[in-house]
Amino acid sequence: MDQTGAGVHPDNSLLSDGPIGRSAGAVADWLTSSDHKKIGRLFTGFGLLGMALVAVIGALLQLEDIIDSDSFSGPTLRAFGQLHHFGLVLMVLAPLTVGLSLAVVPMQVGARSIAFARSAQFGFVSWFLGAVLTAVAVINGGGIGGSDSDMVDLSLASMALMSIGLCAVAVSIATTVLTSRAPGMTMRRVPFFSWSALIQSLAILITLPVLLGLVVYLFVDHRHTARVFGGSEAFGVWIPRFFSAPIVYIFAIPALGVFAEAVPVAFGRRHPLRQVVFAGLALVGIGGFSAVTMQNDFPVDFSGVGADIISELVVMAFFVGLPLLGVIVTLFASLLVAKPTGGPSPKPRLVSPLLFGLVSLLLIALGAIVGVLLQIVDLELSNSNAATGSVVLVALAGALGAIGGLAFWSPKLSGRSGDEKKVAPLALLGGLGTLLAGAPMVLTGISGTQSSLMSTLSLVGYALIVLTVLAYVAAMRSAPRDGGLNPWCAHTIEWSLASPAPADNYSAVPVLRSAEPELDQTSEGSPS
Amino acid sequence: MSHSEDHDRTMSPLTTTTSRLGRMGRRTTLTAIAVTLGSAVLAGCATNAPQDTWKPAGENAQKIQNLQWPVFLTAGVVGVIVMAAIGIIVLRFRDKGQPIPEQTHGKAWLEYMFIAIPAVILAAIAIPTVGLVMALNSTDDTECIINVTGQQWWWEYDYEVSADGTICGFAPSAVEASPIITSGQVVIPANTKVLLRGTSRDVIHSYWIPRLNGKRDMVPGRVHFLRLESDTPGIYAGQCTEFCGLSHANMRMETVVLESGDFQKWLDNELEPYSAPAAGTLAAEGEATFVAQCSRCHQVNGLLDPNKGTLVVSYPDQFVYSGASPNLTNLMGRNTFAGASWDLLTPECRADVWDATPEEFGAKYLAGVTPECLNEIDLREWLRNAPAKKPMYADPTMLDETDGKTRGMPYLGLSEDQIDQLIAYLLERK
Amino acid sequence: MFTTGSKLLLGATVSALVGTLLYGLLVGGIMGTVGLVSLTVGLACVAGINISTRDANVAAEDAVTTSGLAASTLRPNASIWPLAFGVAAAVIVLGLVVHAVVVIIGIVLMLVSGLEWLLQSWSEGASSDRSHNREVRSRLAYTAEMPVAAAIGLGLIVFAFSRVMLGVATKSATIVAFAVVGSIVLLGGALISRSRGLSTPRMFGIFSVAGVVLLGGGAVMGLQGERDIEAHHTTAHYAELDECGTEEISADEHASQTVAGKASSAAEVILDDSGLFYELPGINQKRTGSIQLPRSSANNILFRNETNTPRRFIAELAEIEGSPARLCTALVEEGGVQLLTIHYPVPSFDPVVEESGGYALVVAGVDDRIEVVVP
Amino acid sequence: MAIIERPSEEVALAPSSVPEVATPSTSYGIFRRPVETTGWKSWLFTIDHKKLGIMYGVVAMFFFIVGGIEALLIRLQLAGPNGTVLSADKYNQMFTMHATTMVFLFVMPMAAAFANYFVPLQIGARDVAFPRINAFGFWAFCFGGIFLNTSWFLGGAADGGWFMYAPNSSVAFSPSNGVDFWGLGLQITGIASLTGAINLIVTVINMRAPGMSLMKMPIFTWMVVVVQFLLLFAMPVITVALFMLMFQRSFDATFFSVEAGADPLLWQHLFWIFGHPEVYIIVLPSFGIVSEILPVFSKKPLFGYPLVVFSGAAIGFVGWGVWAHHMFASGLGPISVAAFSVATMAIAIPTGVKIVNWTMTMWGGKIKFTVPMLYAVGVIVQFTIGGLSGVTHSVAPSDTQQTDTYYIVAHFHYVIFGGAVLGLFAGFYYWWPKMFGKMLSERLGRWNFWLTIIGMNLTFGPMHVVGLQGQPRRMYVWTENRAGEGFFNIGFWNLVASIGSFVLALGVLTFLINVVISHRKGTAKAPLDPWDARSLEWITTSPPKEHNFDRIPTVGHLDEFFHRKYEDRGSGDHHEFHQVATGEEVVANEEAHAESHIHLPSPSYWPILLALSLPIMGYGIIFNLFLLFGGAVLALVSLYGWGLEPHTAGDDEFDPPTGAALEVAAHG
Repeated sequence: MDQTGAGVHPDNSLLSDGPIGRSAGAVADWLTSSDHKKIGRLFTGFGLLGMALVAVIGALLQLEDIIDSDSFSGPTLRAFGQLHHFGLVLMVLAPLTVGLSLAVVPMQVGARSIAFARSAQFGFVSWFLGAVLTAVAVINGGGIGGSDSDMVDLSLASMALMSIGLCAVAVSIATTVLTSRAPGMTMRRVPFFSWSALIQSLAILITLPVLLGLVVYLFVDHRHTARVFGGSEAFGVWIPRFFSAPIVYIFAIPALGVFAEAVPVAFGRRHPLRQVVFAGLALVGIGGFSAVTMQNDFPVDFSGVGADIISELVVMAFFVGLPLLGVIVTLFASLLVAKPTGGPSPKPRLVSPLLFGLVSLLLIALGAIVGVLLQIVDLELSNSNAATGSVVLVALAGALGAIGGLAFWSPKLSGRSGDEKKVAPLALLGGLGTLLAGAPMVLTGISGTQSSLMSTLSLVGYALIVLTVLAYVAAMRSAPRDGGLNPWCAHTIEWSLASPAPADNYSAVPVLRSAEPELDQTSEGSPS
Repeated sequence: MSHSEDHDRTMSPLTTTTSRLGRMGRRTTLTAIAVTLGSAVLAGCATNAPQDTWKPAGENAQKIQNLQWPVFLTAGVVGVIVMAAIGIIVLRFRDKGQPIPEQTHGKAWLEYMFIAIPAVILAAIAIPTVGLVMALNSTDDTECIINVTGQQWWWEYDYEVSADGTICGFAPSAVEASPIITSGQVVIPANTKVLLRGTSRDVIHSYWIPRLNGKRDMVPGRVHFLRLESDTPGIYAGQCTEFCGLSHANMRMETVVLESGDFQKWLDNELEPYSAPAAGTLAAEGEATFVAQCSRCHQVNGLLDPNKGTLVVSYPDQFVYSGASPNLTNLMGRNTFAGASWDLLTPECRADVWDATPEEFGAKYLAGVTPECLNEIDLREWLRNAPAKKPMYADPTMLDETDGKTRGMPYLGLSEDQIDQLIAYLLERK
Repeated sequence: MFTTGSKLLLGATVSALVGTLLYGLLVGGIMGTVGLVSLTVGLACVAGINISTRDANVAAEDAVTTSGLAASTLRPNASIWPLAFGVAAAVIVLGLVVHAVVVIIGIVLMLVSGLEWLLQSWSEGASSDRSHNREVRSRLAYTAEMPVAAAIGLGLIVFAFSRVMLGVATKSATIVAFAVVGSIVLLGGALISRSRGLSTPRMFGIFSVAGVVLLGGGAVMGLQGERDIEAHHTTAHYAELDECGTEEISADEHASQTVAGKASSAAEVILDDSGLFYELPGINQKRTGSIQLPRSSANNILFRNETNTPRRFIAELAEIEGSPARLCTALVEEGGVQLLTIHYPVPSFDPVVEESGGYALVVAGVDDRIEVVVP
Repeated sequence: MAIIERPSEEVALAPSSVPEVATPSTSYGIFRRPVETTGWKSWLFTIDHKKLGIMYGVVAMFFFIVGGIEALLIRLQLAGPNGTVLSADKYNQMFTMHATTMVFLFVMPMAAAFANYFVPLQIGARDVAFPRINAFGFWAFCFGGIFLNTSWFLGGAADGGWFMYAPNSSVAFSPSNGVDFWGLGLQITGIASLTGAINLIVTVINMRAPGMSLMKMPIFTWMVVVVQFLLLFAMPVITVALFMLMFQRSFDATFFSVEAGADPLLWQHLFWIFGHPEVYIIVLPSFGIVSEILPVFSKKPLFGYPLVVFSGAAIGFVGWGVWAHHMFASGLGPISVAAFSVATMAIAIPTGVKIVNWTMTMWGGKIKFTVPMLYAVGVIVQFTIGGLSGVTHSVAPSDTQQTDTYYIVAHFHYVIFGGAVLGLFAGFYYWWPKMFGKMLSERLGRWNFWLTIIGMNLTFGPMHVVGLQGQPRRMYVWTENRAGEGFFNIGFWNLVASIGSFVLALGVLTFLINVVISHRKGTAKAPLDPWDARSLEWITTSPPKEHNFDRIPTVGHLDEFFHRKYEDRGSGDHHEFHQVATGEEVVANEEAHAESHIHLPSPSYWPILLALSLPIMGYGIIFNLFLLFGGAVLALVSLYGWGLEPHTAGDDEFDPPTGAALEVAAHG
């Protein structure tokens, strides 16, 4: 990892002598740095690692299905299943999107640092240790229906640790967007991605405290063998809700933001109706409401009484439908850029962020549709593989979106700019992988029959995901460090920074007069 | 004593003029120094100072004397040389308008010489010193062992009975030997190498008979040795020299040296069985008073309780802080009491014993305290109110702080009659 | 009036309100309704605050507000405390499962790192001059930190060193340990003094290694177990338990086989193959029969066992009220020495003493006997 | 750091768009700190080494008088046989407190007074290294001394002798609180000594003027440094011993309980490992003073300066190997006794070197016998007597006859009074014009000197006789039947000694009268360089300004001031010194080149408060544990307040703001 942009703090100079000292100094620097880009990159780095690992676990689970042997013992199977499920959301999607936001948002809003930088730093440590402990606990017999009482407790407590960490980061991000913007950057001028980060942060702040509270109650309940919440069984009843549709959408919001950000860049034009995209992104955040109700299924039973059906439909439409609507609004509102204004219809450059964003958004939409279908009691999908499929689709798609974001901003983060020829196809590869991994589950859920074909497809999908991650990392590692100031001809203020961005971002506070200051430099267009 | 003539010089008057002050100052200084040194030298010639450190009367003290005499002399000579040098400087180098002297920082050869000379002198002193330290500590040729135990504020002695039944090489003529316990005065045979094995019951005390040997601290929990020997019969005075609390000044000791015949008599007398006073005498009443008032702490060997007919054994541990009180079996055989602070003899009788020639001394000492010679004044005062005579922590208000035990003899509230009886009884304890 | 930010929050509030109504009326779960009502109220408050504070929508033209703007805040310095705080949280989590002590450690660590964090943040905000801020911080914190750190550091060293010393089994090994430590210190000193230009990191390294070795050694020794020292089991304790026999009892295993040599004792009692005898220090004479000791004082008697059977030394006292009937040492190995401090309160001719057989020094299992005469 | 300067370079101005969030504030205390330079507050809260030096001197002088009165009472009691002036109990307290007061509350702090005042001046520094610790040290000493002496009114003072041998110091044998007061009081003054030692060592090592190598350092400073190292190593020993005593007495520990198997000799070893270096701690500063004075009035440099330095250091080293010569009669065993006996003789060599070098300094000189010079010569003569009597009891067998007799009392009074106290008086007369700008009267000074010399020889000379005649120390009465007859009878010489002690007291009184008379209004100001002195402290005004030097002098010679006044016009081996400038001219030259930007630390409340907490804790340990906690709280608060307080007061502390403060503020 390079650290030219970070600047070793003089306090660490004691260790900067000799090779051991240097690397020790680098480690110390990464662990103690309050630079939001470093904290963000730590998040995304471990998010990518988690993505590969979770995909491997997913593949193994499918493999087990295919060969249908007892190669895994029951507890191992259970542990893998839960690691896969929790991991997809809290160890893959959450760190990737939150980390990306952390790394990018302050630059985007023209701030010199993240608000509550040390709180964010603590957030990372807390999330990381929580994730490690959760994994350890689940593997050693913790988690839902775990055999080892202590490990069940540990998995609960470390899950709390993770949520505390994510909340701390969310506070930092939301505060940064709300209060640390550069002069001239009114809320209207906030870039789409920062907006999506704000929405996600607020949604996390609505959602995770509920999880935290629940976990604490469960912990006390379980630890001291009270039965207020139902003890060990309640774990399985309550906790998985936080890793299912529609709550899971909120972790994917920044992926939508990446898409919204990439579209105007691809077209090289200003967005004509920013507020609509804003509204669309905001709608997805409503998914978090269902967490507050501590409920994730809002079933609609079409076989029931008419009035009931309507009332059930209304509720379902609000809690599950609106997030889906948000995804769709974001998609179409973003595409407004493509609408010809006088001249010929503009042609987009098919840059990798756009591809990643588009693939991601489409798959999220697919997942969200499945999520809506799950609510229809008549389809009897709610407890089937389709539910898992929906989560897999949304989570992996969101992660792909975040990878797109990483590819987009990598010149500012690491100074590298990936070879488009290598990176752009990965969007399609990843998209295919996600589809193959998730869709078969949905299909088997709908059909109600398990087939080894489907499992094989899933297995291939997971394998493709692993491949995508590895290929992406390899592509970025091999990229030269001369990323260029603004290789994408992007519009927002962060592209005025050097690549990679210096530790304190802006040496002087930037002043904005439009939403697309960088575009102002190149085109004659008037500020919106 | 080459400087004794300095004594004749008068001190310089202080009223001389300023210009003369320097010269007179020199003389005054010289005089003061000469007086000091001279007095140190002359101290050996003083008469009748019972604790004179320069009048050895035993082999050990003599050895010390032989060593310290030349050391004092050397020190005196060195002192005179320094004073003389200062005198010359004061005379020769005062500011008489001479030019500013050379700013010399010293001469190496001179400096080395001034290091070398004292080093040689000290080496010359060191060698015999080390030799004598070793010699004084040799205990191999011991002929007599006496245990001595210090406590606030007196000394207790017990004579060890050796395996062959003798005490200091003397076999008792009439009875089987048993340990003799005494206090205040320790009686040793002349020409015998006596070893004191000393310890303490409470705080650190120091045993010192200046004319017989240097001093040695007696430390609780430890046993220290001190050699005493003399060929001249007589009484040799000493004083506790390690500060041992309130009545440190009143903790004294005397060593009595007796010719072997006299020592044999003393020994036999000490071991004589107890003889109760004749019934109906004042002394017999005194015995009852003693048993009632004194025997809790004071042991009289062989004393039987007149009422019960059982042996009276004192238990001072229960009443006295240090856990012992003087054994009074042969009180009148020694002529001091209360830590050798007061005499049982009247001044005249005391002088008679102390000034006796070595030949006559034995007989005079063995005569003990006769009723005519008894110093009743001090003994009565003592019996009347001991703490008033010798400061002791025997104050009843202090009992709490000392676990209900007194240190030293408490005020007993004896009536004058009781005191009469006790004195009559004690007079027979010989 | 309504900026985009306010609109977001207002919209969220309205949505939450709608959700509350829908959920409350149509689904009716109490928990959920309560949650959504709270959410509505909370969002409404945030939206209200946001509107009233004009939502920080700073205009580019407003030059005055530019200074003092949060956007201009410098990134805070690197800090170890958030890391420590996070680790502390994890320690607490682990401790909840493992052991209460770990929780306490975690809480202490969390308090300390939290305080340090606060302190650092506060000091960095004190002014825009970082060196001045550092001075402020050190002034505030060193007063508490230095003594505490010194105490902890010293405590660790002392503790570790004591563990090492306790872990070493015998007296000779103790000497070896001290010699090793001494020569290491000496060598280190020589090394440091040899090269003048020893760099700070190298010094740091040397001391770190030394510290790690010491603490590691302490930890290892501490885990390995301490040497048992129960020298106090050599006196009245046994006698009260009536355990002054020849057989070995449990306390003997722990007893130290050596005493620090008393420079001066009242007597030395020796048991060899020829029997029991005593020597008075300073008088080189084997003595048997009886020994004369002063009453009412602390008599230190050394016992040396020169036979090859472990032996127990006993001082027979009389049955006197308030004092034990006998004192004894632990079993003394061959060549071992032990000490008894004996206080005789009454003379040996006392009838009580004579009835109970008189004072004596004996060795369990040996017929010889040294009578003690206390005049 | 003594000279507190704000970072001298301007704080780099941030780019114009980087706004300052806040401006640095200079004060973190809650209260306005004291900034007065006149009035009682300026003394109470000062951290100026000169003011503290003077206060050390005044308080030490007070305790000298207290200790002197105790001595006079002792001599009154012993003037005749069976004295009744004091009871045995009071007498024991008296000699215990006399020794304790004289050693810990007079000689040591008086030496500290000189060290405090003159070490920074002699090395060309503006203050000591840690000025506030310096102030704390003084107040700890002051309060410790007062604490110790309040025992007289709270149930009686310590009565175990200044050596406080165990087990006589245990509660059983000394049931009053006196020993507790003694132990705690010495702990408190010990803290003062330790902090002072560290302070002066750091000062001398780090803050010497440019060009002043160690071998160009004035000899007084050298001796002070040796003493501080001795203190640094000796104080922890006595501290440990005193802690053990405190636990023995207050918390039922058994360190010295024989019944629990302890050995009382432990205390003696601990005490004398401290106690013997203490002798050199007491006497070496005076040696330094004498070594300063002799060259000045002989117009010659100190003969064999390096040798005097090294013999001082050698005394400092060997002084650690001779403690057991105080214990020759304690029953150590012949080998130890022989070894310590020889070691003790060895220490006579460096001591002898000093005397010889002093003598040789005067030899061939151009000597003016002023009062300081008289005292310096007095030191040589009187200390020689003390030293030689010391040699007589380095011979261990001889010592067993003399130890714990009045011969020892005579010996160490010749060493301490003749060596240390006369040296201090020499220092008073020599440095008085420097400290106060007024001369002490030479005429009264000569009265003072002769009365003191005659008084001390009359007092302590006879004690040699009395001691060799076998009179032990620490006896509240002596009796006639042990006094002997003839010329050397104990009674006569005791009477002479008692008379002498009053002559001595008269001498000290003369000094006090001299001080009062010299400071009457209207007496002339002292000349700037009244003695034609040689060292750095004279290159400034009298009394020195608050910042000592207008310009930090650059040093090229051992006797810098002399070499600025005199020039060697000789050639080759021939030297001829001619005066080229007067002292006034040298000082004027320095003033003409005064440095600007001198920042001095400001006064503070905290040192005195922290020091005050110590006796409170002491009373707490003795009387009530709640008081102990109260004191501890005060100590903590003071420590924290101290830590928070910046070295230099901010401009807002002054009312109205002063120039100096503004200057500081400009940097802040």
